[in-house]
Formats: sequence, C-alpha cells, structure tokens
Amino acid sequence: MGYISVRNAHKEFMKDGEPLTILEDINLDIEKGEFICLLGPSGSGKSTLLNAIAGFELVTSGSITIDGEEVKAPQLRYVTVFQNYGLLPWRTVESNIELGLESKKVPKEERPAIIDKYVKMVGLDHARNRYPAELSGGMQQRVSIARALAVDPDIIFMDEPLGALDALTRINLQDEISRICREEGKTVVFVTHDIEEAVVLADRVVVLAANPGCVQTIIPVNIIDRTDRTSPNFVNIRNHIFEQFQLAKEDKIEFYI
Amino acid sequence: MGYISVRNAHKEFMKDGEPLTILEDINLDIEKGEFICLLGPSGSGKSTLLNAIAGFELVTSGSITIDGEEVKAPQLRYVTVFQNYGLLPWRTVESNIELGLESKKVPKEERPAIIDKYVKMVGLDHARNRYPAELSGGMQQRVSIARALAVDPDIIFMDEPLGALDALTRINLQDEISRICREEGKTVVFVTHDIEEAVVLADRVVVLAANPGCVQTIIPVNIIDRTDRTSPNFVNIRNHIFEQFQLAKEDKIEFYI
Amino acid sequence: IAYGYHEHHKPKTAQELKTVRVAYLPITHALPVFATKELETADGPVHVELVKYGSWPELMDALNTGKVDAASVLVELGVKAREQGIDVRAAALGHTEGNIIIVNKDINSVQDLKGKSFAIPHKQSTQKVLVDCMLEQAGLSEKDVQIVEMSPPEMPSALSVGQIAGYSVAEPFGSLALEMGNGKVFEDPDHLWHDNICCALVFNGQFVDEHHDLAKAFTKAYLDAGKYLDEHPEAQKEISLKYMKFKDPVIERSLQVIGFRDLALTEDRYNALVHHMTHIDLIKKVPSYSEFVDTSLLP
Amino acid sequence: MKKYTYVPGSFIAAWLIWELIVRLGGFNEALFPTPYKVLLGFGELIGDGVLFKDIADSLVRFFIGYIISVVAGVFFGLILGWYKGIWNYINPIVQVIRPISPVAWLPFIVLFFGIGQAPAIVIIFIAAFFPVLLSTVSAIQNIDPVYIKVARNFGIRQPELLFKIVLPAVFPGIASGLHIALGTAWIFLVTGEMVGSQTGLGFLIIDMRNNLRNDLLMVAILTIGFVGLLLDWGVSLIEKWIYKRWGIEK
Amino acid sequence: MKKYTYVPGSFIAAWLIWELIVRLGGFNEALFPTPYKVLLGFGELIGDGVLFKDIADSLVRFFIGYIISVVAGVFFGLILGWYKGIWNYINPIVQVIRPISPVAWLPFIVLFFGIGQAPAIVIIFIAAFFPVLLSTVSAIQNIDPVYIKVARNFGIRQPELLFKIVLPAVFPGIASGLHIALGTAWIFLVTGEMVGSQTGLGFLIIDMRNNLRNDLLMVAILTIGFVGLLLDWGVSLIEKWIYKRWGIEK
Ligand SMILES: Nc1ncnc2c1ncn2[C@@H]1O[C@H](COP(=O)(O)OP(=O)(O)OP(=O)(O)O)[C@@H](O)[C@H]1O
Ligand SMILES: Nc1ncnc2c1ncn2[C@@H]1O[C@H](COP(=O)(O)OP(=O)(O)OP(=O)(O)O)[C@@H](O)[C@H]1O
Ligand SMILES: [Mg+2]
Ligand SMILES: [Mg+2]
Repeated sequence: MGYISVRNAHKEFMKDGEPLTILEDINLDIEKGEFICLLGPSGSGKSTLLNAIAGFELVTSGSITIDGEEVKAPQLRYVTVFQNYGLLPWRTVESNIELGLESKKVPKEERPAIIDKYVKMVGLDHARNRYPAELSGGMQQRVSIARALAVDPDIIFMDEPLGALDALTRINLQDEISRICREEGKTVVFVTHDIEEAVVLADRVVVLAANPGCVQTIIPVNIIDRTDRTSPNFVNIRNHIFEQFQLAKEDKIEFYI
Repeated sequence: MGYISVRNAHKEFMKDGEPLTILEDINLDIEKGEFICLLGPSGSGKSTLLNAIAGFELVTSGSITIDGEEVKAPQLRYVTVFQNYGLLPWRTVESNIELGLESKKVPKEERPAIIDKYVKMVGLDHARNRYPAELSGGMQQRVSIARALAVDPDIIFMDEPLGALDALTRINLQDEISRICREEGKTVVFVTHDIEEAVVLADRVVVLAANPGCVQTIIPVNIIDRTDRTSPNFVNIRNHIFEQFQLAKEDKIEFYI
Repeated sequence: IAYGYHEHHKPKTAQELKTVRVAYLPITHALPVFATKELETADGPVHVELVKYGSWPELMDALNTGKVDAASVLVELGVKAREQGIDVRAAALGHTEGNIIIVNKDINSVQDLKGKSFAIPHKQSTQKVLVDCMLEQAGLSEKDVQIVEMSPPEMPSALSVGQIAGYSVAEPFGSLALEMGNGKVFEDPDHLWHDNICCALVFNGQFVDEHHDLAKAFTKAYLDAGKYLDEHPEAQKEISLKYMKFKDPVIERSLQVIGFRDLALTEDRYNALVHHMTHIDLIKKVPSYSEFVDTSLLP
Repeated sequence: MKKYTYVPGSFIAAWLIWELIVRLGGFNEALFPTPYKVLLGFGELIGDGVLFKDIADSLVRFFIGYIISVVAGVFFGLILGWYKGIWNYINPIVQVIRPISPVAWLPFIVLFFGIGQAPAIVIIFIAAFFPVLLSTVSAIQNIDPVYIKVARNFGIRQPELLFKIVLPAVFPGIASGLHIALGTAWIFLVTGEMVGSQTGLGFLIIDMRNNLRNDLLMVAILTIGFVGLLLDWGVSLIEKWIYKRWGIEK
Repeated sequence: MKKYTYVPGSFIAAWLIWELIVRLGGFNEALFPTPYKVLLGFGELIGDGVLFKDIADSLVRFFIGYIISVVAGVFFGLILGWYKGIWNYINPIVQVIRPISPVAWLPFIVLFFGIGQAPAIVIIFIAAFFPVLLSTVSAIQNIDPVYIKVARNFGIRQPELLFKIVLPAVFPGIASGLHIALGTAWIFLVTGEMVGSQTGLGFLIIDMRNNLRNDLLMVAILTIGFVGLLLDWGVSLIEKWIYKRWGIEK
C-alpha cells in the first residue's frame, strides 16, 4: 500500500435527479516524494479525483488513505493550489503567504523569515507588497505556490494550475514547479490536460479515460534533464502518451468538443 | 511583392500620455493560399499586427497592401475569426452563419444551400438550430469558422482562435482547420503562442520577438502528414522553433511572467 | 423603540410637567393655537409646544397615537376617529366661518360647474360638506361634478391653469388665489350651512384622562386666546405673520372672513355637523355629543 | 417542492409575529389592526369590488408611465450612449436630477400636466426614466467591442448596425435596467397616487387613512406588496430568459 | 480637463432651456420661477442660514437612518446568507415588503416610533435596509467557493472564517449594495421629511409649498439634487477603491 492509496474509489453526482457515475473503480498508489500527473480529457473526472484525495469532496464508495489514515476533510498538511489561484485579493503577496502560517500558529516573529524564503524562491521579492490584482496571472500562480509551500506541507495538490496562462509563461512555470517541488521533496499530485506538461513534470503520468472516469494506463517518465523538451527521450515519452491519448480520443470524439 | 505585403510597418500606442512603440519595422510577404502562423510571446504585438493587416487598426507608418491595394478598413473579402468567437448570442448557429451572406446580398433562396454546406463541413449539422450559449467552446469556434468560410473570403485571419479550449479539443480543431483551409485554398494568417499548434498548421511560422514587436525569424514547415504529431520531421521542426523561442525567452525573462 | 423608552423614563422638569404638545397646520384656522402660545407666560399653568404638520392625515396619525396631546384639526376628522373607536375628544372650536369657495372667473352659477373638477382638501372636512350642500341645492350631485382631493397649496395653481373649476378650502388658500388675481369668491358658506363649524381643538383621550387638569388649563388658555383675538383684531395679523409666511395682503384678506368670537362646540352645532356628515355618508355610526365633546374640560 | 413549504411557512411565521405584536403591544385595534381584521378587510374590499378596481387602475397608470419611460429611456439612452460627446454634456444634469425624489416636483407636475391620471403617471415616469436611461447608456458604452468588430468585418452599416448588432447586444443590459426601473416605479406609484389621484392603490391608502380605517390601510399596503412581487416575478422571468439565451451567467 | 468644460457647459445649457420654458410658457412667475429668481432664492436661504441648517439636519437624520440600516442589513444579511435554511423562510416576506413604498407605513411608524426625528429616520432606514440586506445575502450566497475551499484547506474556522475570509470576500458585493441603498435612501429622505418632520430639506419643500414660494421650493429641490450627487460621489470613490483593490472589473 502506497503513501497515498486509492482503493476501488467510486464517485457519483446527482444530475437532473439521477445518479451519474463520474469515477469508476479507481485504484492508485502514490509513493512519498513522487510527482504524479493526472492527465485526461475534459470531464474525465480529474478534478473530482483530486478533490477526493485532498478531502474536499469524499468518494461515494471505496477508500482513500494518506499515510494509512482515511481522508475525511482537507488538512493543512496537504495543501491544494487552485487553477484560479485562490488568492485573497484583499491581502498583499506577503500576507497571502502568511495565511497558512496563521492557522499553523507559527509565532509572529518567525513568520517573516519563512515568508522571505518562499517569496524569493518564486522570484517575487520585488512584488511582495503588491496586491493580487496588480499581478499578472503567472505571478499570481507563483504566490499561490509560495503560499502552499510556506506551510511546509507533506503533499501538494494542483488542479490545472497553469491552465489559464499563455504558452511561454507556462513553460517557465513548469520548469520552476518541477525544480522547487523536487528540491523540497514534496509529494505532488498535479492535474493537467496537456501532454507535454505531464511529461515535463511527472514521475508517473496517470492517464484517465472519460465516461465514466477510469484509469486507462499509468506511464512512468524517466528523464534526466527535464528542462530540455527536445531530447529524444522526452519526445519518445510524449509520443507514447500521445498515442494513448488518441486512443481515448478515437472512440468518443463527440464528447470532447 | 507578395499577395499580402507588409512594408516597414510601425505601430505606436499612447500609454500614460506617451507614445509606445509596439511594432517596429515589420516586413512580411505572404503568398496567395499560404497558411502563415504568427508566433510570439505575450505582448509581442501579434494581435496588433493581425489587426493592422485585417484593417481594424491601421499602422502608424509603413504600408500594408493586399492584392496591391492599401488596407484601409476591414472588408468582407478578408474575414477575421476571433479568440472569443465573436458569435452573436441572439442568433442560432444557422443564423450566425447567415450573417455575412446578408451583407453580401446573397439572395434568400441561395442561402440555405451555402449554410448547409458549411454547417456540415464543421460537423455541426445536429446543432444548427441551437444558440451559442448552448454550445461548448469548441463548437462555438467551429461556428465562427463556418461563418467566416460562408462568405467565401480570400483571406481568413485568426487571432488565437483555440486559446480558450482544452488540449484535446484544440488538437481536434487544429486538424480540422488545417484540413478545411487547405481544401478551400484560403490564405490564412493565424496568431498563436503555442509552438506545436504553429507547426501543425503553418506553411511558414513567423516568430515575433517582443519589446518592441519585431520579426525574429521566419521558419518554413514542410510536413506531409500534418495530423501525425509524432513524426520525426514534425518533432524536428518543433524543436527548432522551440530553440528560437527559448532565445526570445532567455533575455527578457521578467517580461513574460 | 429604545429612544422612545428613554424619553418616557427621564425624570421630568417642571416645564415638561406642564407641557402640552399641540399639532397644527399652518393655516388661519389654527390662529387660536398660535395665540395661546403667544400669550403664554413662564409662570402660567401650561407650556405649549407646537408641532407643525404638512397635511391632515399626518397630523391625525400623531393625535390618534397620542404622540401629540392635542391638535387643531378638522372637526369631521375628530368625529370620524371617534366613530372608529379612537379615543379623541373635542373641547372647543377653532374659529367660526373662515371657509371660502373660489371659482374660476367664467363660472357664474353652480350649473356651470357641470362636467368640471372641483377641489377640496380632504374628504372628512367642512369644505366637502359645503360643496355637497352647494351641489344639492342646485339640484346636482357628485356625479355631475368631479370632486377631487388636492393639497391646498396646489389649488391656486391648478385653478390658474384651468385644471379645476373651483375649490373650497381653509384660509388663507382662498385669499391667495384672489390675491394672485385668479378666481373669484362664489357661494357664501353660511348660506349653504348656517353657522357651519370647521376646525376644533381635539385632545387625545388618554392625555385627558391622565392629565385632566392640564388639559383643562390648556382649554382655558385656548379659549382666552380666542377671546383675545376677537378683542384685538390687530393682533390677529401680527400673530398670523409670525406663524405663516404669506404676504401681508393675503393674510389681511383672509382675516376678514374668519371669526373667533364664539368658540363653543354646542350640542346644536354638533348635531348639525353630524346631520350633514351622515347625510353625505361620511359616517355611519354617530358618536353621541357627550362621547365626542368633553364638557368637563370647559371652564 | 421548495415553494410548497417555504412560502406558507414564511407567511405563517409572519402572521404569528404580527399577532404577538398586537397581543403584547396592547394597541387600540383601530390604530393597529389584527391579522384577522385585515383578512376581513380583504374580504370587504374584494367583496365590494374596490380592491380589484383599484388594482386595475393602478396597473393601467403604472404601465402607461412605465412604458413611456422605457421607450423614452431606451431611445435617448441609445442616442446618448452612442454619441458620447453629447452624453458628456447631459450627464451632469442627469446626475443632479436623479437623486431628487419624484414627489418633490409635484407642484410643477400639477402645473404642467394637470390633475387626474397625469401626476401619478408622470411620477412613475420620472421614477423609471433614470434607471432605464442610465442602464441603456452604460450598456451601449460597454458593448463588447468584438460585436462592433464583427459588424465592421461583415460590412454591416447603419441602420442595420443598430437593429442587427447594437440593439440585441445591449438587450441584456437594458433588461436589467428595466427590472430595476420596474421596482423603483412601483414603489413610487403609491406616492404618485397618494397625491392628486382619485383611484388606485395609492389613493386607497390615502382614502383609508382619511377614513381612519387602519385595517383597510393594511390591506392596501399588503396588496401593493403582492402586486409588486408579481410584477417583479414577471420581469425576472423575461430577464432570465434573455440572460440564458445570451449566455450570460448571473 | 474634462470636467472644466462638461459641467459648466451642461449647466449653462440647462439654464438656457429653463429660461426658454419660462419665456415661451408664459407661466405666472409665482408658479414657475425663473432661474434668476431661484438664484436670488439661493441667496435668500443661504443668507438667513435656513439652507445650511436644513442641509445639516437632513444629513444628520440621513446618516443615522442609513448607518442603522447598513449595520442591521449587513448583520442580518450575513446571518441569513450563511444559513440558507432560514433565509428561505424569510425571503418571501422580504419580497412582499420590499415593493411597498416606505411612506405607506407612516401611520404605523408614528404609532411605533412617535413623531419628531423618528419617522424620517425610520423611512430612510426602511428605504436603505432592503438593498443592503439583499445585496449582502446575495454576496454571501455567491461567494467564490474557492475562498471557502482555501479556508478549509488552511484550517481556518469560525470566527476567523468570518473575519478573515467571508467578510472581506463579500465586501465588494456589500459595497455596491451600500451604493444603491444610499441613492434610494436619499430619495426617500425627502418623502420622509415631508411628513412629520419639522426641519430638513424635505420639510423645506413642504414648507415652501405651503407658503407657495415656488422659487424657494426649486432651491430646495436643486439642493437635494446637489447634495445627493455629492453623497453619491463619495460612495463611488470608496466603491471604486474597493473594486480596484479586489481586482474586480466594472
Ligand atoms: N458538483 C457536481 N455535480 C454534478 N456533476 C459534477 C459535479 N462536479 C463535476 N461534475 C461532473 O463530473 C464530470 C467530471 O468533472 P471533473 O471536473 O472532475 O472533470 P475534469 O476531468 O476535471 O474536467 P476538466 O478538464 O474540464 O476540468 C463532469 O461531467 C462534470 O459535469
Ligand atoms: N489599444 C491599445 N492601447 C494601448 N496599448 C495597447 C493597445 N493594444 C495593445 N496594446 C499594447 O501593445 C502590446 C502588444 O499587444 P498585442 O495585443 O498586440 O500583443 P499580443 O502579442 O497579441 O499578446 P497576447 O499573446 O497577450 O495576445 C501590449 O503591450 C499591449 O499592452
Ligand atoms: Mg477539472
Ligand atoms: Mg493577442
């Protein structure tokens, strides 16, 4: 049994008064320190699965455990980074990063040093007193990542954190996330629908198929220089996933549109 | 001199009371029937250049001609497909497609046949009486493309038409756009910041650098099967452009974030 | 509510103990109230606090709920309240005569009013009774003339632009129109209803019960003031100008048609009133004289 | 399902609180009526036809005033929103007039429009005009530029531009203005009819006050509330439909 | 730059139109005053101190009523918005009461709150209460769920949840409610003071009407417009600041 362990997880939602199965019989084990990408077409239940593991919305049946403990509610040890950043617009960059420290009851005098470390880590030293509305999307997402890291969580969940950014900003942030999370030795579950992103980031890519959501295949990624997106190894894995993805695509074409 | 010919184009905007150069000395020739992608980081003036060629906002100095004629205003012969689709939400799919036919004074009895052709071409036969709000983003963009094609324009301009769609829908639509535009023999100018997209679509990729926007390089793409994104040829060109792009990225890192 | 509660439980000063809150409208009819206030002395038995209102309904709200202790109000409204079971009691009249019927210059007989609009300030009013009498005597009814309720300040302008053919109103709004050169005096109200009564001093019943002596003292001061007015015509104008911002000639003209000599609300007068009120359907249940007029307040 | 329990539950609760106030307050019944007396009052006013006649009169007046203001507001709003130059000169005046209660103008309304139906209609007009005008102007000024671009691209010129593009594009903005205006106008109907009108719900209020019938006064007040609510439902249905069709999230 | 030409231009145009109406209409000056007489009227009322005293009285009353309604509206709005179960039962009552003009309640207001300052304050309160209440409830119910998720994730519980997350998150929604409420309340101030108040701008209107001083009446009306405009400017500055800080496009 892994550090994070999903066993026979089912999830149903009520839709127009009828139950609709969104996740069917998901089984997944994630080791400590692993970087996992959940990849799948829209509606394949990636977010639903992530929310279930993070404790926001529990599964209908089956079990999810982290470190042997049943997941029942979100916890400060497992922090989520949201697609729309989830920053509090009434707080400055610093003060957003401080949010988790307040609940963690970190003494006031220790906070500046922690904030300082992470503000610098995401390269926002010059913007520490600005408000989210004054930042670009990429900068906001950095703040969000810094806020998550600041509470020194065991696991970081990310739900398409780069979905709203333009291609180049994405590339930069992918590299940064990959670097920081590995340096800090975090366990990461990262949702995306972008194949290349998954290859750059993941130790293992979990490909979900839709309707209902289920694990289609799990592909390990062994790349040494993750910043080089043109290496033959990178391209090979990308192509392999691409084919897997095409499979999912072929038989359900109307669905994705 | 090409079919579309941009000569020493400059564009300035007033920003906080001071003129700011957005495009500097752009020179570009596009042949009839060519599919051109404008690729560049955010803020490099891709949209500005496209708008200038399409006649929405004229350049400050320099000249832009199409078919030997100076561009002064948008024309029905050169149709633009917008990122947010620009559909009229109060009209059904059919009626949106009809929009251009009305101005073109196509007789009422001829219109159904034309609409029918393009509705089928973009695979929306089953949704022809629906309203845009009832369609997914991908379907809306198809309508927008059908509307553009219906007036049988000489040139189609597209400004990040797939920017808001998820990865798989994008892939499908890229293939469709590539197929349709080539079948119909249209000249296309397509703005994107996604490298792969540019490779899939373009006959030539024009890479713009930012600050101020200028043409960094123009890369021809010679691929036979454009739907195969894993062929060595495809990957080579992608890698080549990627390197060009990195160049632009390296020296101006703060700018993109 | 907390505010009201506070008000009630503050210890009262000597002046507060003898204060009577009297509501009025700024019209000539309320002159005795103004005079009472003017004649008040610091060591007298009552202290008058005047509360000005813009219209009868608002004034009645305050009187009915006991937020003011007394008011100079249309006697019909008092009777109506009494009919509804609201404890209000009259003590004396405010004036005699003092109403005026004005019509446009092209109206020469009541018949000319047919098909036109005619304004009164309030349904429960002497003015309404007078108009109905006038129509009845001419063989007309409310079907022939459209009776409209209108706030008095609007009447002169409505008349001048021809939207109404005439109006019956408390002074000085009749004189105002005359002074502006619009309209002319029409019927004499006394011919329509001999010895008609209009405004009266009406108390809130609870106040009378709880502060009978004070109410009585105020009634006396009020009647004295009436007498004073009657005896000092020059004071009438002076006091009027102080409480109403109309121009001299308007006030002068209006004082010519009002009397303050006999302010007693006698049983005869009351019976005539309720007779008229029942006749034109203003009330159904007639309060008896003793119910409405509290003679114990009279000196 | 929902409404079957919420609405009755709500009204029963209100009834109980009302009863409680009456019992504990110890007010004279003529001054503060019990719910039961008000129910009888409804019976009385419905029985003699007064209530429905007044509702009908009010509604007629209301719709005349409201529709005139909608037509005028949208018309001027379109012009002023389109020609920003003119609007810049009109705007200061509008901003000064807008905070003034429509009733304040009454003496002048009587002078210009006479008595009878007119004052109430004019007051409703004034009350509804500014919300409609301002929302139309702002809808035009905030029209999504992509629509204008599409129009230019597809060679759509005036007057087609107006009817094919601008009007439909500002429709949702105007609709929400109409919704606000409806509420405001209905609130001022009472005030409008309280002065210089001889029928209608506002007059009923005045009449019942003049007759010191506080039970019937309460009937009139509640009727105004209910009818206002129904009107509001009506417009919001229309508004929702437009929003859905136009794909606007709300 | 803008305001230096627009505002004076606008007022000069209004002046001219007004003059024109006076000249062409041929009204009795006592009924419809000329701009010049109104200007003199301003002088008169400023000279004897009446105008500023009335403005001050109105403002005091206005702010008391407004602030009470803001406090009460936000307080109940927060509770009712959070506990949707209760709101479902309260909502129908609110919807019935909301379309009723605050003035209609007057007889009952006098009964419960007495005379003097109270009725005007209560009327302002009623006018402002519902916009504040409804916008607070809707702000709470439409709070971006991501904030709640963040709070849950970072272990923020009541009462911190309220002060750290909910209140700031609904702030812009409440602010726009306060803005609307301010406008509505100011409009009803006049009506409130026209009945049962002895001072203030609304009373000035009634007093000048009763004295047939239509020139001074116009002074009172315009003053209400100007003061209302200033108040509106004040709130919109605050609102804009909040919107900017919260990053809301408007
Ligand atoms: N609260 C909910 N109630 C009902 N259905 C829901 C709910 N949340 C999600 N769904 C449905 O579950 C399915 C999967 O949703 P989910 O958001 O997990 O997909 P996803 O893979 O994250 O897609 P995307 O890439 O678009 O984010 C969708 O069809 C969605 O409509
Ligand atoms: N109307 C305008 N007024 C002032 N500045 C403008 C205007 N339009 C664009 N700009 C500026 O011109 C620059 C280039 O804008 P443009 O939209 O052409 O970039 P782009 O390459 O299309 O970027 P993106 O990928 O984000 O769409 C930007 O810095 C932008 O701020
Ligand atoms: Mg998702
Ligand atoms: Mg662009």
